[in-house]
Amino acid sequence: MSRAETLSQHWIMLLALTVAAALAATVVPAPWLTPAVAALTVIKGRTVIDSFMGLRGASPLLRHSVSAWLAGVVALGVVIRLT
Amino acid sequence: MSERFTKGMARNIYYGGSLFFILLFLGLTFDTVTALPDRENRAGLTDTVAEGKEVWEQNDCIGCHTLLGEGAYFAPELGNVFERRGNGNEAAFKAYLNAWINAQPTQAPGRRQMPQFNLSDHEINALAEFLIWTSRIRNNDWPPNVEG
Amino acid sequence: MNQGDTSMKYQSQSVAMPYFVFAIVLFFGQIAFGLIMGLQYIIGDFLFPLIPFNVARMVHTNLLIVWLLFGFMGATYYLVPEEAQRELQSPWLARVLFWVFAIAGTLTIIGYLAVPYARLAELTGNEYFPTMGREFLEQPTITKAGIVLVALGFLYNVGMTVLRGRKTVINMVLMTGLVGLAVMFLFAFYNPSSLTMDKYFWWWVVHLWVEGVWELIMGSILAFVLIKTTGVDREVIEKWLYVIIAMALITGILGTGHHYFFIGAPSYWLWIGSVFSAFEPLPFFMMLLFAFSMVRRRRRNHTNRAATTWALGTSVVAFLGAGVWGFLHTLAPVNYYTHGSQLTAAHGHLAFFGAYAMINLAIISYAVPALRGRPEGNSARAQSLEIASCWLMSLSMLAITVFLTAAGAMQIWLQRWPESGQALSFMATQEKLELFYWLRFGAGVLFAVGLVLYAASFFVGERAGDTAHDAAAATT
Amino acid sequence: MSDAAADTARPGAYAVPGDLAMWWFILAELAVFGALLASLIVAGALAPEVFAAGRAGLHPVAGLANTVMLLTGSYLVARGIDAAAAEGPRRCAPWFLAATLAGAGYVAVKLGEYADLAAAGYNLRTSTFHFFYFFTTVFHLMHVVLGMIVLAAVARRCRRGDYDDEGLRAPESAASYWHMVDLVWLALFPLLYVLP
Repeated sequence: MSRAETLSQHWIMLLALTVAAALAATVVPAPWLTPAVAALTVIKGRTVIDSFMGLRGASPLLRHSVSAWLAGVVALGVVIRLT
Repeated sequence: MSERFTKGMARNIYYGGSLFFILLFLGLTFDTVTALPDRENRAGLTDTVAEGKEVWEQNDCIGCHTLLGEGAYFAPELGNVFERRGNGNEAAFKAYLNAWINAQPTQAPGRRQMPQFNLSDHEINALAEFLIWTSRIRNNDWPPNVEG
Repeated sequence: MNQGDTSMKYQSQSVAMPYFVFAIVLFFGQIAFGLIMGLQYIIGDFLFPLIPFNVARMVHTNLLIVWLLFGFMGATYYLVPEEAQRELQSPWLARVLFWVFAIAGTLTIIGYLAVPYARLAELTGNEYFPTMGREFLEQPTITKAGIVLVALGFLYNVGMTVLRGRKTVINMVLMTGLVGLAVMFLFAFYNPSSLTMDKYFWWWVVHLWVEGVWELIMGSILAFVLIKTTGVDREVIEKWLYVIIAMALITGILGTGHHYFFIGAPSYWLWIGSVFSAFEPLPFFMMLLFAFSMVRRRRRNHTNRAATTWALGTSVVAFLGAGVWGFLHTLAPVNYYTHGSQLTAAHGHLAFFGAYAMINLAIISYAVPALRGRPEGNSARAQSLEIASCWLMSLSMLAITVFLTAAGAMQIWLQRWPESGQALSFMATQEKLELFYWLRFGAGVLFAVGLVLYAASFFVGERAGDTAHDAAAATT
Repeated sequence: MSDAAADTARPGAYAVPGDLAMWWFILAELAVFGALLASLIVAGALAPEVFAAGRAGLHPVAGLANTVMLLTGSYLVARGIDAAAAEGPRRCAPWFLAATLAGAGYVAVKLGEYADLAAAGYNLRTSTFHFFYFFTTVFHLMHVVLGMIVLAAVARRCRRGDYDDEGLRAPESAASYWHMVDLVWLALFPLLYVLP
């Protein structure tokens, strides 16, 4: 599969997850909503970081810094909301 | 590593970043200036209050006191002196301030001294109005207690 | 003093000399009044009514500002021709402006000391255009106008030199900083009767100077000294300079918000000021990394070790004073209790000394020997003395800061933290802080000794029997 | 200089897409956004009712449209880098221009939202929620606009052939910045629009 095809697939997937997150707000029972949306956000973010930003093969320090940012923000949101 | 870090890019970040934040700051300043008449009760800013501010400035009161926490730290905060000394009573506060200013300096040996500024009753009244008006500025409830 | 010797590359660099000398003279004055205030904090009626506290403080802070400005101007006159690779546009104008500024400044200080402040306001016609009586901007309106005129002449002189010469990054950043300094000062003429508006734009002078454009000036002077003393490639130094000043402005501009917490500005400044000023230590940390990494990568050992010591010192003390002590109380919930306490004074002292006094001492330490015909620096004996003075001044200022921090913490504990009714009054609290004020005064005396040693070091080694190095340097 | 191979892990020889100066900048931006988002989360926990009421006044479909625009822009930029890696810097120009169009769509939607909210009487000072909504989204929007300017400028220079001899440093730097803007929105979107 060419890189262009991979990018297209990731793009379609990201759009689908975005709609899913919006729908989740109306469908998923309240206690599960925050973790569900958080999980979707992490998946989307990691896809952008690794595929679009092209950090999959980049310096691990850089890749992990950017991923840690995403994980940190999402984790803070989940922890504060659930406590 | 250094050749992957170019001077042109650093320069662009400097110019772009500065412009970006200057614009943002100007926007927030515009909003703040719009909001201030309400927060500081501009309608209550009479000519007497304005005159009181001039008395405050012409005698360099800020050189010893703080006002809303800014100034020198040699003498008490005066942004809330109306609450501390006047207990919310304007007439009582004016009488207190007049007596206090005219009694200076105390000449108590070793104590911090406030100079005698030879203010007229009219000027002291204006100063009192200025301090009363200042104490009513909505400033996020600072200071934490009446001692300032 | 100057024997017509041309150890500097351009003859017109010599106009910097009187600026540097006068800066140090004013620095002595600043410290003298600092000591007077230090005593007044303990013995309340010391020198009263001859020099009331507010007058002493006005002289102390105004001398600070003016000597730093003299230092910046001297630094500019010294480095701009060398960077632009041409003589200064008009050395004559620079000499005239020196005397104008020096005389106006001296008269203003004499005015502060000779007559009551209200009388000075009356004499200078403050009522027609009131700008006086605000912290740090106490100068009579006519003095302020004089400062603007001097600044315009100065910017013209330097600006033409840069425009017609080589435009290095150091030159351009320095120019941006100086133009910014002059432009922001214009807000000193804006004095509305609304106190909150007044304070809001007052900070455009004060904060946007010290946490904005002055950082550009400091960064470019530091970069110049580092290029000269380490021989590191200009390209590398200029990249660092851009990144540092970019961070300074990106964090510093919205960082102004940390002054808008409690003066009546909208509540959202609590969030904006906290978030953006939390990053303000970053440019100072980068400056520290910058200075040490350049010295580590140096290509030659410049014999002016004293200048290198000051350059490294300024990056460390600025980081501690502006960065660490600034961050300590920049978040709104903390600042709610620390605002306007002795903790603010602690931060102010170390930040100003580390960032702006020390960068001036660094460029003076580098440039003055060169202007006196010793491009390789003063004699080894003189340099040892100067390095000792650097340590003494830095450590005693750090001690002042620590004692004031302790005083501030105790002040907050007694006066701010308890509920109304239980809290101690301001004056009752001050009495409890006397021990810390004595310690602070002692550290202040040591600082003054350090300053005397610094000045003395420039006269050491001129007599017969000096080291061979010094003799050689004097004859080159 | 990194090329297409940078995306397939090469042991021992890690590359960074674009200029290192840009990555320092991106990390600094992420730090600032991180602090803002953390403040937003904390403020929301301190006043949940204020935030719920404020959120109810937002247009959920607009938020969704915003996300779609930015993801599409990011995708187009990535395709541009892919094309440039294969056939040279000139090839990324059309993709970058398409991405700025997606960015323009985002800007249009956001401005429409602001107009609606302003007409309903909301501003920066209405409530803590509205401060965070307006401040973080305007701050982010300004990044989008800056990103569009960078993309357009780089696209123009790519087309002129300015980068033919120096590889993908400039296009990759512009692309990385744009993806950062996208990434921040992915975290901001659920916090402002989705979560109760």
